[in-house]
Amino acid sequence: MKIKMLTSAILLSGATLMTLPSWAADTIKVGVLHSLSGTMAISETTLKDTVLMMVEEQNKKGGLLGKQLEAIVVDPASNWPLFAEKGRELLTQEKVDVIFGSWTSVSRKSVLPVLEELNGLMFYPVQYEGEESSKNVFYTGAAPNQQAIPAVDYLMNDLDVERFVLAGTDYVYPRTTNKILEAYLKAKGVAAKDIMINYTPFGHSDWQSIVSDIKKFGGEGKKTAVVSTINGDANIPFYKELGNQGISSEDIPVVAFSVGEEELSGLDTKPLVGHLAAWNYFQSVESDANDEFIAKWKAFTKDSNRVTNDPMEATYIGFKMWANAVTDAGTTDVDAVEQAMIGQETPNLTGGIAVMNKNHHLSKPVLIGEIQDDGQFEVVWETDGVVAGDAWSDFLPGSKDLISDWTAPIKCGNYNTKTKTCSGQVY
Amino acid sequence: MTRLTEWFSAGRSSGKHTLPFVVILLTMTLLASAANLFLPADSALYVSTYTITLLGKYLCYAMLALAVDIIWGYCGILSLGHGAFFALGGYAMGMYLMRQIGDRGVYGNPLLPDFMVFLDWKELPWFWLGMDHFWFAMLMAVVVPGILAFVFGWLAFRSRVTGVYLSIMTQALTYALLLAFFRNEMGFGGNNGLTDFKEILGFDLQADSTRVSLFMITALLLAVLFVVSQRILSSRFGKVVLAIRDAESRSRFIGYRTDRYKVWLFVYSAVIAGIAGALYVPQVGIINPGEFSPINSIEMVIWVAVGGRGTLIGAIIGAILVNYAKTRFTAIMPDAWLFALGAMFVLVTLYLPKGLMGLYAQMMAKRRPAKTQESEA
Amino acid sequence: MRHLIALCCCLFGLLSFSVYAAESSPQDSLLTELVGAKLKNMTPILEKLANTQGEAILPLFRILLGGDLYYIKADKSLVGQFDEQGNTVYKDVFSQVVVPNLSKKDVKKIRVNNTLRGYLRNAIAQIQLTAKSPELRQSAVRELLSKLDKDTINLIEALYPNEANKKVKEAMGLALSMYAATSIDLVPSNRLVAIERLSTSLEGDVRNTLTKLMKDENPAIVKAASEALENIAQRANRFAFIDQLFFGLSLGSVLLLASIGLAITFGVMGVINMAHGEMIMLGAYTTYVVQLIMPNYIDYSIWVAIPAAFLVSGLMGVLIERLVIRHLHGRPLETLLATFGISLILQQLVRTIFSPLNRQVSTPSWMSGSWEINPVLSLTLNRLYILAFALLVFIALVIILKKTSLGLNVRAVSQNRSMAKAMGVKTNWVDAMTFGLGSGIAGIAGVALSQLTNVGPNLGQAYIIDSFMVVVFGGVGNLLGTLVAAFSLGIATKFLEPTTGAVLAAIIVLVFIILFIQKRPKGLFPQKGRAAE
Amino acid sequence: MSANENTVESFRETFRRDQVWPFLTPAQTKVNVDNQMILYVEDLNLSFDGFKALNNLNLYVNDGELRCLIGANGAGKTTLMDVITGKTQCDSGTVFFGQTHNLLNKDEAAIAQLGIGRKFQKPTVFEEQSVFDNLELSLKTDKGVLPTLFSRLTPTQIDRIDEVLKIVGLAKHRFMLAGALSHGQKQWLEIGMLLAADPRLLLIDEPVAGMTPQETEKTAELLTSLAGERTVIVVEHDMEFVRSIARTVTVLHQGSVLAEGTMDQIQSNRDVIEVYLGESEIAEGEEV
Repeated sequence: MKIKMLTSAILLSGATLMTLPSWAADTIKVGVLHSLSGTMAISETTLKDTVLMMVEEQNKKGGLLGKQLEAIVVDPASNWPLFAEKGRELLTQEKVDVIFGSWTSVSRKSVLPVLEELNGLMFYPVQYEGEESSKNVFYTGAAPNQQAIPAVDYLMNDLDVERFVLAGTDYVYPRTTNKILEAYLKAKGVAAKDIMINYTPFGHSDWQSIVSDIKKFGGEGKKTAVVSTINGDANIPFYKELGNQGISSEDIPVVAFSVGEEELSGLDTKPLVGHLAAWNYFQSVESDANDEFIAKWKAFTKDSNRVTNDPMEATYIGFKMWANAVTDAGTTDVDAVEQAMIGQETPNLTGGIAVMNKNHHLSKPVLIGEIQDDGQFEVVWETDGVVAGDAWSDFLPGSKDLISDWTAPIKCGNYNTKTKTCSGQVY
Repeated sequence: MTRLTEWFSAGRSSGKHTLPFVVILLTMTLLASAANLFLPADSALYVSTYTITLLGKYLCYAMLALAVDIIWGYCGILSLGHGAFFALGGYAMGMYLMRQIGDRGVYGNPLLPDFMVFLDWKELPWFWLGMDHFWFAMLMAVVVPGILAFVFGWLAFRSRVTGVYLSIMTQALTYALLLAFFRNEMGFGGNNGLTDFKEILGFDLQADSTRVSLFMITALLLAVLFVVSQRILSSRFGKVVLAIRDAESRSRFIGYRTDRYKVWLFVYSAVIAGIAGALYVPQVGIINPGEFSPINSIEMVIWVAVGGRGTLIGAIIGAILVNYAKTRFTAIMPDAWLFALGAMFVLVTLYLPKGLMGLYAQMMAKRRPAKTQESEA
Repeated sequence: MRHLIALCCCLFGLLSFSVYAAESSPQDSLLTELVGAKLKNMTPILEKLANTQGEAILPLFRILLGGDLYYIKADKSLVGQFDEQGNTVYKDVFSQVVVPNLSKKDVKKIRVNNTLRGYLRNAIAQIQLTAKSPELRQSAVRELLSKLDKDTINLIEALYPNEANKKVKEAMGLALSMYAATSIDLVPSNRLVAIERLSTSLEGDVRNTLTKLMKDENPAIVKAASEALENIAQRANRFAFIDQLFFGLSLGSVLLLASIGLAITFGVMGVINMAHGEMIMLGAYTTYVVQLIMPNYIDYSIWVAIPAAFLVSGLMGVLIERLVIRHLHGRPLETLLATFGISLILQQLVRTIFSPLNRQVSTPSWMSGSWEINPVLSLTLNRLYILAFALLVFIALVIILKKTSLGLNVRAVSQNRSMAKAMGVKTNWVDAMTFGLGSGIAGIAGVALSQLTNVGPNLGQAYIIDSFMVVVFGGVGNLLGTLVAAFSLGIATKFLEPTTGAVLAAIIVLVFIILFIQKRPKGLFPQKGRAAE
Repeated sequence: MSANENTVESFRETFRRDQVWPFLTPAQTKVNVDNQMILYVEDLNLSFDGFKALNNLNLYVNDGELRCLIGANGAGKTTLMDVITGKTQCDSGTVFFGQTHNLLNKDEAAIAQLGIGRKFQKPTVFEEQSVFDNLELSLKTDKGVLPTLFSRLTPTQIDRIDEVLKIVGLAKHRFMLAGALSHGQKQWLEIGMLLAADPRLLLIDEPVAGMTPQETEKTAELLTSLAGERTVIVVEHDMEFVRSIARTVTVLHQGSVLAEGTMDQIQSNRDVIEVYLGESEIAEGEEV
């Protein structure tokens, strides 16, 4: 009886104690909200390290506003509700000034209400499906119009592709991207029977039937390409099956939006050679900034084989811009930084300039690369200049009329240009 | 007062702890809530909203552990699919909260939730109808898990699927549901699930007072379910359930239709899991198919095993302790957590088959004879 | 026309070329151009090379197609990268002489892209029409089917009468018929004959040609084409069915491999081993390690990996049995929990040692590619081998259980433990061995699975539920049941997939099993009698 | 008009106030023993994987009789009990309890509720519960889910439990966990549980295995005292014990009845001597 009371008491008081706020206020705190365990750890750990590297570098330069930066790392363990919980912990217990975090859409959606409630600031560095613009989030990854649409343009114009297989993992990013692409292709005059859409579950490994279907679909006389939004683990078995069934990249090229250097590193790339990927950054791009970044990264990780990838560049740009915005605003206050962010320009790693637009999305170049047998990409096509990220797709009926503009007088993430109203968020 | 204690402690030996436990639980809840609402944020005793939410989550897990324990600890049915009932309850609540958003979604569509607009759906699927009424959604939160448990249990127990077979079947059940809810065609938001909730019954979900109220309601319901379960299990029904656990065929030969007992207990347990899920969702702010994953369901079992199965208090304490440890561990050493969890499974089954409560009972048993000897001397 | 010239050169000047190539002066300028060229400008250079060099340029094209063409930074001369017993060596493209003392730093790769690869393949095919090997000639003709132009046809026409090989001749005839069928200036009756001949072929290009003919102005042609298409479709459907059956069998063999070890530990010993999936994972990682140790003998690595994986997983199994499962005898639910804990520990262990990233397991060359039976039916080799392998493992296991003393002991213990003990069977030893055997076979399954899917810490998780389903569906304690269950579930899934999609197919199969078990709790082949109670 | 009337009529018929619906009437538990016979087993067949466990077995038991079943291992004694109590489905044949109750279409619980009690070879009691609870669970009560949930012990029931406790000699141990009892005490408790259920027919499988001679004697006394009011069928290997209690003995062999009669008749039956008593070692082995 007594013992039980004791345990209960210890338990509850323990729970209370663990939340004691930390006092040290002479640093600027940078929260890192990336999964370090669970299924997403593979991808997200790299981004955590990138942020840590940037923080270290910034501190060497003397920090910001005369203060040192301090990285606070938490582990949401690839568990989506935990993103909200850990986000709350970062904002209320650790009182961080900015968060770099999230990879999957669902984790961003999970933490979003917390950010808006507590007026936090987060940088989201991964390509995503768009259809969102929050005052508290800056999206430094690609929106669909910065990845998917240019890729399809390339297929149609340069490779004369007439038939499209849209293959994806069944979750929101592929769903939306394919919806947008389907509408876009139809608008470009591609017939419905020339578009094949296919969804598979996460980690799908038995691709026999689907690849055989693709083979049939592609063998009907028209040049065919696969636009793949297949996620992570499922990719290798997919490419292997393509190779085994004798489909080469010249016959049916696959252009992927989720396969990057990190995913290819250490893999048998033979079955993938010649297939394509669309990103805003490739490690193989030759520029001084990129060489410097790669060298720093290899030094930081003490691993000369480590590769860099697109979300890392997005993290890099996001961090640089935030540092500049804080300097410009002279404070880490979220509202001030948010306004200072808009219009920020910072050199990207591919030799151009990244600009933060009014809709919290970046302007970026779009590159298409062919996979080489060393796991790198050879750039085969790129846009002339930069493409501005579009939060709301012009090709979806629900969001055609929506725009995002976080400057006065609109100050709205989803402003309907027809009804002149701002739905959802009201600040 | 004596009658009250009597009512609480009816019958079984574990019953004598019921009243003190409930008192401690509710007192702590009240104190924590008051500390959050009435103390200034810089007070040393202030309990942050973050902590309240965390505690609320633990209590939901405790309720879930209660459900697992009722079926496993008392009836010997090891369900590896209780996460399914929890998630279904959660989805019912999530659907209600989703409907409450109304036209405040990003597309401003008053009829459809955002993800449906997003996927170009034209109208609300039939199973979303009625979900904008709180009472209906809450009814569904208990009825849907209940019906699923009834159908599954009725089929399984009637054809005498028992032991490990049943465990594997329940695992298959939750796995099938996981796959199904991942599908975007299902109309439950696919992988993203349901999120971005605004308010519940008109109260702002982000307000401290709402969070504290949810926490208090969870604690209160946990206490009520705990006491009711204790009562049920110490009735003759409970004795039959124990009899089924220890010698099912014997129970049949003295005239009990054991399958019916098991089905109803299973349904009761599933309903509790559903309630826990419904309370969980507004506190954590998201429900997605991940809750159906078989791993989650197995983890629930270990909470009960750690606390001590066959004692309801043990299940509750186990859930809170393990989850508290998880919160702490994953913060300090994310890699070590899985080792710790794995080791916990092995060690508890090998050395602590009755869990912490068993250990406690052993300690008490040791101390008692010592005491009597002393008094004799 | 230029192709014709090139090929005439080949035909009539074969002998002189070797001498010509060895001298290798006139094309030097072109080759140096190749070194400096941008990807876009490379096609014309290659065309010129093909025109002037004919067959002599083949080695260069082949190396370039394989992405192995490099140039030496110092003198811009071209070399090919070759792999000789694990060492990278650089050889002169034409003379095949090793250029000594070259390291990776001294050379730079000449990049290719899809456009170039497409061109190269076509060019090689054209040149190879006159190759010595009939296989090469045949594949060359088939390669050209999709891009038949006047020049190619003239060439094929010229070669056709003298072609000795029946298959090559057939393919050439097909090409000629395809061309004839589409030539509008030909008399319709000739075209009809050509279409008639096309209707016997299953080539995709033939189908496309016929589909185009459906828009012909002549109704007789359209009718003939549609009949031919119908004919082809009928035959193709038959083969598509076989194809699907093969997919099902292949999935079944994977399920069989994954569950057969479980059939022993669960079926014979009654132990629920949730760490079974991790035994498979350990086997897969063993394959990875073996390949790491012998990078130059990937083709043989599998033969080392199989026994190694059996040992690693088997020993781990014995260890688990001795340390944990032994103490939980007769408490199946507790065993389930404890082994689940072990599975978590093993996963995390692998994650700590090998990193959470997926590891690369190379496919031996003899397992890549496919066995092309006809243009619509080809069976991928890796799956074919794995199917055979699964059956082999199954048979071996049956023999072990039926014919050896270990098998006798295992069966004795599983039927009546105390009696076996009384008869002097060392039940402890038998338990450990049985568990080791089941785990070891899971390890072997891991070797096979490493050829199909990702080798990562979650590998086992993906198969555990499926394997339990197979064993329970087949009937616990019955190996034959496991075999039947694995293949029937595999085939059912694959026949459902085209109509329902992969996810729904998986759900339907799961729900079916759940319902089936309610109807027949003991599976397809139940054990009967009092002993089973 | 007439159709309407019919409807109304049938409606009235359905909702008659003086009758409850058929499915609500309590199950007919009266056992018709007008022919003095309580158990009719006819042409029973059952095979496991080709092994004929029961082979055209016929057995008739009088009301109030004490019948002993003997036979070698695998003769079908336990299997017969399994079929009677609904544990095992037979391939063909009929089993009637009294003249009206067909036991083959009932499950174990229904058969138990008809008043057939069974004791197993291996004593099975509810080990984690007290002796008193064990008996409480066995009482002849409504065993549906809801009645059990809201049931309370009546004074009569408590008296009945006390009475049974006294009969089986466990009055001192009433609050002890059943699992803590000795083997013999567990046998007694199980018999006590049968008594508490107040059955018409008791099937008792090897009641004296593992008992001391005194306990065996006591058991014999109890069983003989039970006969008359109840019908008792005992399966036993202990020939001394059988001799001490039996009036009629049935010998089973290879799934069918070999002989039936008094102990003396059986002992002089040539068939029996040939297949059973001749093989002396048989009685030693325990069935598994």
